[in-house]
Amino acid sequence: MKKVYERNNIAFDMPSPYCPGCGHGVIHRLVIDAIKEAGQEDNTIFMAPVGCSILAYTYLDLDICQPAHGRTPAAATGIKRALPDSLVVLYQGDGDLAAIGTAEIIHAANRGENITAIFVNNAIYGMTGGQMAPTTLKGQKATTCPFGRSPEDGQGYPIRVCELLQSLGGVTYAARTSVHTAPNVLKTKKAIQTGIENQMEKKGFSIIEILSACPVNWGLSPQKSNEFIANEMIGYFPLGDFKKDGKIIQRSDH
Amino acid sequence: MKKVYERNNIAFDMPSPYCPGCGHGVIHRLVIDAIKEAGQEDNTIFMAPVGCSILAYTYLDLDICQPAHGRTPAAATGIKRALPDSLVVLYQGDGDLAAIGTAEIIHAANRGENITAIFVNNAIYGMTGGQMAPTTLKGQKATTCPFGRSPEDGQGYPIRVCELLQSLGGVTYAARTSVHTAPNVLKTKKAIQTGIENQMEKKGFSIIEILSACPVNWGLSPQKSNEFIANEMIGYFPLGDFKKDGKIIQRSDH
Amino acid sequence: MVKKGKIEVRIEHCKGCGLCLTTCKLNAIALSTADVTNSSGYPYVIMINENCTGCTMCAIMCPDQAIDVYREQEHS
Amino acid sequence: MVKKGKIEVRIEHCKGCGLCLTTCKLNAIALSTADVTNSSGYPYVIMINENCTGCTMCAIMCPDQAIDVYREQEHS
Amino acid sequence: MEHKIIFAGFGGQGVISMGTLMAYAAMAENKNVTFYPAYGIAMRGGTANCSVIISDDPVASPVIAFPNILVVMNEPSLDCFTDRLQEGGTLLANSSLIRKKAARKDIRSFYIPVNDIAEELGDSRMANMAMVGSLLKIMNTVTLSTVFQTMKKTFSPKLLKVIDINQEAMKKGFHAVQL
Amino acid sequence: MEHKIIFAGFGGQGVISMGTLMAYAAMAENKNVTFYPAYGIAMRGGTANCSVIISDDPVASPVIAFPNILVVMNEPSLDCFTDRLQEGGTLLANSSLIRKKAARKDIRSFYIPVNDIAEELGDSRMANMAMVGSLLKIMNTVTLSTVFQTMKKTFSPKLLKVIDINQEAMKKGFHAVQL
Amino acid sequence: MGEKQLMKGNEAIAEAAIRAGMTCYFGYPITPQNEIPAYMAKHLTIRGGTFIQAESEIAAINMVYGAACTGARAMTSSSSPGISLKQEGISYLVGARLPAVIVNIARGGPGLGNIAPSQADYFQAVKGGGHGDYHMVVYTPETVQEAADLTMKAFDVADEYRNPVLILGDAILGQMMEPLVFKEPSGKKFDKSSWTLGNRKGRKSHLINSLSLTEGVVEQWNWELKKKFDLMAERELMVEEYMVEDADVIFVAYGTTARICRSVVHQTRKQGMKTGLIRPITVWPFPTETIAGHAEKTKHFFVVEMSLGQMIEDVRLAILGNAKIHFHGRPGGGIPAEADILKQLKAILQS
Amino acid sequence: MGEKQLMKGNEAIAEAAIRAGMTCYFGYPITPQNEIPAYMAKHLTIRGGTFIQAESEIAAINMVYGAACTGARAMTSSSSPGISLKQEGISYLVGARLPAVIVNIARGGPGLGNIAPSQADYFQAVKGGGHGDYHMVVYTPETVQEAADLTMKAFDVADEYRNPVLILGDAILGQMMEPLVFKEPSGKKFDKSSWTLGNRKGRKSHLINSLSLTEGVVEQWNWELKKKFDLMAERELMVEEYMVEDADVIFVAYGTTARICRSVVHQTRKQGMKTGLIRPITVWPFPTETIAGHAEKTKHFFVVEMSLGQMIEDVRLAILGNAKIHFHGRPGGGIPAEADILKQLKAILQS
Ligand SMILES: Cc1ncc(C[n+]2csc(CCOP(=O)(O)OP(=O)(O)O)c2C)c(N)n1
Ligand SMILES: Cc1ncc(C[n+]2csc(CCOP(=O)(O)OP(=O)(O)O)c2C)c(N)n1
Ligand code: SF4
Ligand code: SF4
Ligand code: SF4
Ligand code: SF4
Ligand code: SF4
Ligand code: SF4
Ligand SMILES: [Mg+2]
Ligand SMILES: [Mg+2]
Repeated sequence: MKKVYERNNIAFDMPSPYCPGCGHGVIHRLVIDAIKEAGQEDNTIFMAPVGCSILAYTYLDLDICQPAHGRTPAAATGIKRALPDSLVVLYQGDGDLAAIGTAEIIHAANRGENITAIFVNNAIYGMTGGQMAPTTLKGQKATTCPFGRSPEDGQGYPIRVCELLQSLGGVTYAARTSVHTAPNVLKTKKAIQTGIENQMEKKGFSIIEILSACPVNWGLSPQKSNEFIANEMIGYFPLGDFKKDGKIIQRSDH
Repeated sequence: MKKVYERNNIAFDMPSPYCPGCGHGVIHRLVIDAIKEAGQEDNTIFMAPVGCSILAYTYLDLDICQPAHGRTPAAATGIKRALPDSLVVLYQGDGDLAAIGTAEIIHAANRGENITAIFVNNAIYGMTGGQMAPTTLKGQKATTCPFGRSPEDGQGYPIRVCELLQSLGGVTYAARTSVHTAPNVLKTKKAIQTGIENQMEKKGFSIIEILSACPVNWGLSPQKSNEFIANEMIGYFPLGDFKKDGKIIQRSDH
Repeated sequence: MVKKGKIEVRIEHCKGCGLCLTTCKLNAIALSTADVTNSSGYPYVIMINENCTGCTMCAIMCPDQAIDVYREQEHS
Repeated sequence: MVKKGKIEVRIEHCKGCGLCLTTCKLNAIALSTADVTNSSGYPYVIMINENCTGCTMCAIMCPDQAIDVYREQEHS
Repeated sequence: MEHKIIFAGFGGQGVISMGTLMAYAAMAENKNVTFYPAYGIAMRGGTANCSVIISDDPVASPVIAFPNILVVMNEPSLDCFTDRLQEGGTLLANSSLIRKKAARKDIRSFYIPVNDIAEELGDSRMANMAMVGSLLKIMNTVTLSTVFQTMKKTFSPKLLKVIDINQEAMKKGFHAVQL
Repeated sequence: MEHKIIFAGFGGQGVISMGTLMAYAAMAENKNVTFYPAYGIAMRGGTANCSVIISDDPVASPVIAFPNILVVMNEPSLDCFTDRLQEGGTLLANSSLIRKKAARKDIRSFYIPVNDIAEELGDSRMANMAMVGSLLKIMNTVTLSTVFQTMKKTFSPKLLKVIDINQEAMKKGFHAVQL
Repeated sequence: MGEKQLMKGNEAIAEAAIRAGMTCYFGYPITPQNEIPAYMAKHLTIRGGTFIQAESEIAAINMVYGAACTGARAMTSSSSPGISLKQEGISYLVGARLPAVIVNIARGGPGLGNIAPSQADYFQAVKGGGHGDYHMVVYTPETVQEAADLTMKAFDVADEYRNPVLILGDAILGQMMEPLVFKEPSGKKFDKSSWTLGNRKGRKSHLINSLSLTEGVVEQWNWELKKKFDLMAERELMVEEYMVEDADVIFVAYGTTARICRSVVHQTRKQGMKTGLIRPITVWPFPTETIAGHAEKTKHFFVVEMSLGQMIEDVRLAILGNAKIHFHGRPGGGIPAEADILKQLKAILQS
Repeated sequence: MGEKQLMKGNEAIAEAAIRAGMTCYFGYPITPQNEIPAYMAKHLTIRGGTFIQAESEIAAINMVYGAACTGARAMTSSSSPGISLKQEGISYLVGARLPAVIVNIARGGPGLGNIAPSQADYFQAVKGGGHGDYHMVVYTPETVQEAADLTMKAFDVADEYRNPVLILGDAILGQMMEPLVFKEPSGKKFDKSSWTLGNRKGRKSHLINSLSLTEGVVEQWNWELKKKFDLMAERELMVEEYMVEDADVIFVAYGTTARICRSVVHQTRKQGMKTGLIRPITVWPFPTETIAGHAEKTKHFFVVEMSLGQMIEDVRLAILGNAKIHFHGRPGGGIPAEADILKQLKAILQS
């Protein structure tokens, strides 16, 4: 029999450094698959955030830069401006990108920095042990919203990042996908590939928001976590393209 | 003859602390008129930004809080949560609100903080002597874009703040007005009144973006400056309501 | 019938920006010449005829609250 | 004709999350019991029958790249 | 008297509860006591551990470099921590899940099949309580009755309902050890 | 020798150009020199001022608390700065726009109608250059010809076209002062 | 007197703050202090106060700034990188004369470092990590009990001087559980009506601000601040002297390292070595005189820090060459081992 | 040798940086350093470099972080409040061992303060405003000429040690025009290929990072950093001694206040008073030994700062009680007047 699926050797020979069933593992693989297929292993600079995926460096055999919490888009800007022909891939969590790093992602997007942002929306702060994220759903519990997030009580609405960024001139591509089922994993890969192609074609800023499970901090099994994505998250965070080649594709409003 | 227009004595008996023809002066007056008409002089906390209008305290006889550059929405949040029945009026410039303070305004808006933000968009950093602002128009010159702002060269697109904020759940009202002619001044006043009424009715976050002249740093006479607003700014920054009572009214896209 | 009006300018508050002038449809006001200034060195606004109707537009436009407006009242 | 396939699991890489199981329409795989674990203490995936077609779905879903998939090839 | 105890095992084996229970009980007996958990990313996924110091003197650092008592609930923990046990220290190992023996000869070792004890009571989650029982017997510093009282005070309402079986497990663990 | 000069006037009167020109010329004569502008919000709107120190010794602070020469181009500047002039210091005032005289008796005062001089040349914007001419005469440290050379070097192409009238104004200002 | 409880340092600080009347807490998650915001989210909100998980540390400190303007007792907490981000805000609090309590449960640095305990933020805390001339009282609790006690005190001191106060702990203090008994808060009342914003009702308008472009004004403010700092320095010093009277070697250490040194003192005293401990409880103001007072009769001072040596500079400034100073430090999250200290101590005593 | 030019300090720094091969500048406007970004916007871009007006100071320092990862010479500049905001980023640069040049044209604080010159960011600069154990070489130019020279040097030193370097000036240095002549840059080449990111081509992957959760790793990094700091301290000290040999009173001052003191020395020497000046050109490393070396024969040291007194602590640490230390300071943007210093000096000499 022929090997029809084999591990991507951009990853070191070890399991992912994440908890069992964590979406980061799948997404890491999709990113390195896309990089490999584009033949960019030796030209990629992977920007790790501060979040669980800070551990990417233990797993991925890529040049990696690890900047301060939330500031990855700024550091990526510095890198890309200095090395315009490198492939710069940002990888950020929802706390990193949509809370502390709000200004940095918006302005990098608005400048149309020619980079590709992978935004892992797991609706929680994984690394710090389960605090409310900007994307935590209404009613969802976390250590800092122990009674369930309540926008009406001033805890904020779950932020839809693609919708927020789509109005900015520098954004060429914005899409939301998920990795809760195999078909969605494949769609996510497509989206990541589009983001990377855009960069290679110097089209500007691409962002792929990916709904992803954090079984440990959701207090759910991996399977139940993926069901949570299907049943709860997608309703609020619709999947699909939001902007493509600089054109608005869909919206969702409050 | 009867006095049909008299100065608002919330302002001290002096000219505004701004340059001749500066929009801040007019807008200050509109804000205090709205406060006075709502009978809230003794209940208002005016949040001054870091920008030319930091000098508001020399002019306005109100309780005033002056926080760090860009952080006015955060400080206002602290105040409003501690004193929910006070009238908290933010006043921010485009550098303050849309550059350094991007995260703070977005999250205050998203939390639906029950405050009223007056956003003075003069497409320039006034106080620091004419640097490029997030809202500086394409081709417009400033000390830090001496050859004219060029989004294509990575200097960023002029940010449309109302359009950016309108997708957020906590925003009840977002409108853009201008003070370049008397009728527009009157419309601006209406919008400010709406913003203040919203707050008194506890409807959440309101923002009134006001196109305003900076003759000194634009290098134009006051009259020419107002013509610049009419001929150049409004085309890119369309006037009108963007969100009202939590409903999207209009959009403008890239 | 068009009402009569007038304005009072706080000369020391006026910065001579001229924005009020642009609003006065009746050309009732003008700026003093460059050598006639207030103590800050600014030319200031003066009424140049009797055209004023007290429409308040100039005051609405003034960034420095330098103008008060008066208008004849109807006799009731 | 349905092709035959098989998977190889890197036992030491498997964390027993069970996500691969959810994708296998043919129920070709299962987790080891709690007392049969790898050296990190995780149960791991095993093939439990011959149903596998080498569709790769399980591997696509695995967060830990623990699965390689093989498939019978058409003879050309 | 100073006991420096490290508890270690799988997440889900109740290792933190063992530690806090011991700390509470020691407090009730007016000992100086500190409890120090593993925290942050170390808490995530598979394993868990915590450190408890019970002493007559004020405790210096609550972080234990070299424990004199080591309680391990599974094999990876045995592998990970045994080297750090002080010479002459005491090892308590859950022999239900740990098939091998510690290689060191300079320590006292007790192998207690606490999962089996717990299953005898019909609830394998009681393994940790059985282990606490064994520990109490070996330490001989905090009494079983103090621990029982502590449980009453500190257990949540939900747990209080099953306090009897907890105590039963503890007693069994206590008696399982022959000194 | 140390000249501490403050130049002050309206924005638009070319006060900063006067200061920089003097500083450049002094540099050309190998003096120690510093130029210090008003900056930030103080530059905005109406007024402008700058400080120039020309000295044989290295200059301490470029900020002048008490000038020994004060050049004022309009009345508000006279009002604002005259008190700070050192005893025995020199005042140069633009008498075209300043109608009053300084009250102080412990200073040397020169009233030069530089706007009138400039208008004679048909360009009131030359008032500042006329004032520089007067200043050169009074200071007697930097020569007119050095300044002329400096202008050639430092003027932008646009300004170079009108260099003659600038120099004319300067000469007129120079000769307008009788020592 | 309350009941004895077993609590984490982080939780003790949170509970003490609530008992001290803090009504507004703003924070952003960071290990090893996450129990503070989590506690607030649960307990402060139930008890009627305001908890906000801010979008960042910068937003949090500025929310504190705002709440403090109204007279509310406000607090934020973080750990090293997050505290660095708050430096502008802290400087503003001082400049605007606003009371607030800031907690730093420090971790290994520089950069992202790790989440192990550290004392390498000492300089930042006492010399001023932010810009401009300023000082804050900095408390360095040694036990969970003291963490609770000093937290309560911190609010009084902040209000008394209209100045921020810093509580400087480390991962050990924050994560460790120890028995404690909550004391009654002082109950001191502070009349803030002369400066707070809101509810104006006829009085003159109030201004909270740290800017003036009028020459000399900011300088004048600074001279007034200096008077206040001098007063704080004079009145707020806290220091413990432990077995120092006859000591041949005096340890100087605070917080976690003081615990370790105290234990070494215990052990060595039993062996007949004359050791003692000076423990600054406030590191600003620093017990310069206390230390100086011993520098005549005691020949050796032994500074122990979880850093490359920061407080040692203040010890040097106190001793001014009048005794020998020895140092044991571990940076980047390392914890000094009693055994290593002991070894070094013996070498000193033999020399 | 170049031509003599008249330039603002800010512009001189900008031009010197470009000549030194800096290709990436990132900044955010703030008075009194706005001429630096403005100069870059015009001249750096024309000369092929990258100028970005960042959305904030925090973004700017992190852009520097990124650019430095690629081996590019990168720089940012700001003034006091903006520098406070960069503290986390600075700590990261050190932690990740990245070279960069940071310029602080300081202004009056605390808080927003004013835009007048100040030296009250001394502690922040030399003791570390950010978290964790770290040091940077801190240059304090006195003239526009020196500002240009030290800026060029700063890039070499940053590259040599893979560490950020700070240039600490004040509003006077930034705004003042003075004659200067640009020197040739050193032309030193630094091989960065062993650690920079990008253009991998077959080599092992590189990592720029300051985190490790493995026990002991961050501590180990810190010990290595310490070695580097020690080396920097040993080799990078710069200090000027001016007329100190026979001095009865030695001034200690840097930057703008050194200019003022130098002038006082001039005047007083003419009047027969024996005064001198020690001028630290680097304030970290601090010329401790230089000062200590004079503390035997000179009885009086006179520290002048535009602050409430910060460098004076380092002077005290140098002198260790062996001479009298006098102080004249003006905080919040006040500039010491020669006359006031003179008066105080005379009182000292008469005592
Ligand atoms: C300045 C700063 N603030 C806070 C932290 C603590 N911190 C580490 S990761 C993280 C957020 C993690 O959440 P997210 O970005 O959603 O990533 P995830 O772990 O969920 O993938 C936080 C707040 C930090 N390291 N630095
Ligand atoms: C942290 C910080 N960064 C920068 C500055 C300098 N600064 C003062 S006002 C200002 C922006 C002014 O522009 P804008 O907000 O548009 O207000 P305007 O003056 O145009 O009304 C800046 C950058 C500062 N004071 N603090
Ligand atoms: S904590 Fe959550 S996000 Fe982090 S590795 Fe574990 S499952 Fe993944
Ligand atoms: S600089 Fe511009 S914004 Fe500022 S006061 Fe002057 S005109 Fe107004
Ligand atoms: S009130 Fe109306 S008519 Fe009268 S001067 Fe003003 S604008 Fe003209
Ligand atoms: S608008 Fe006001 S300030 Fe301007 S010229 Fe008219 S009266 Fe004067
Ligand atoms: S390859 Fe397909 S059929 Fe085979 S085990 Fe995996 S999912 Fe099942
Ligand atoms: S998905 Fe991967 S890690 Fe999870 S059980 Fe299957 S093989 Fe193991
Ligand atoms: Mg997350
Ligand atoms: Mg603006």
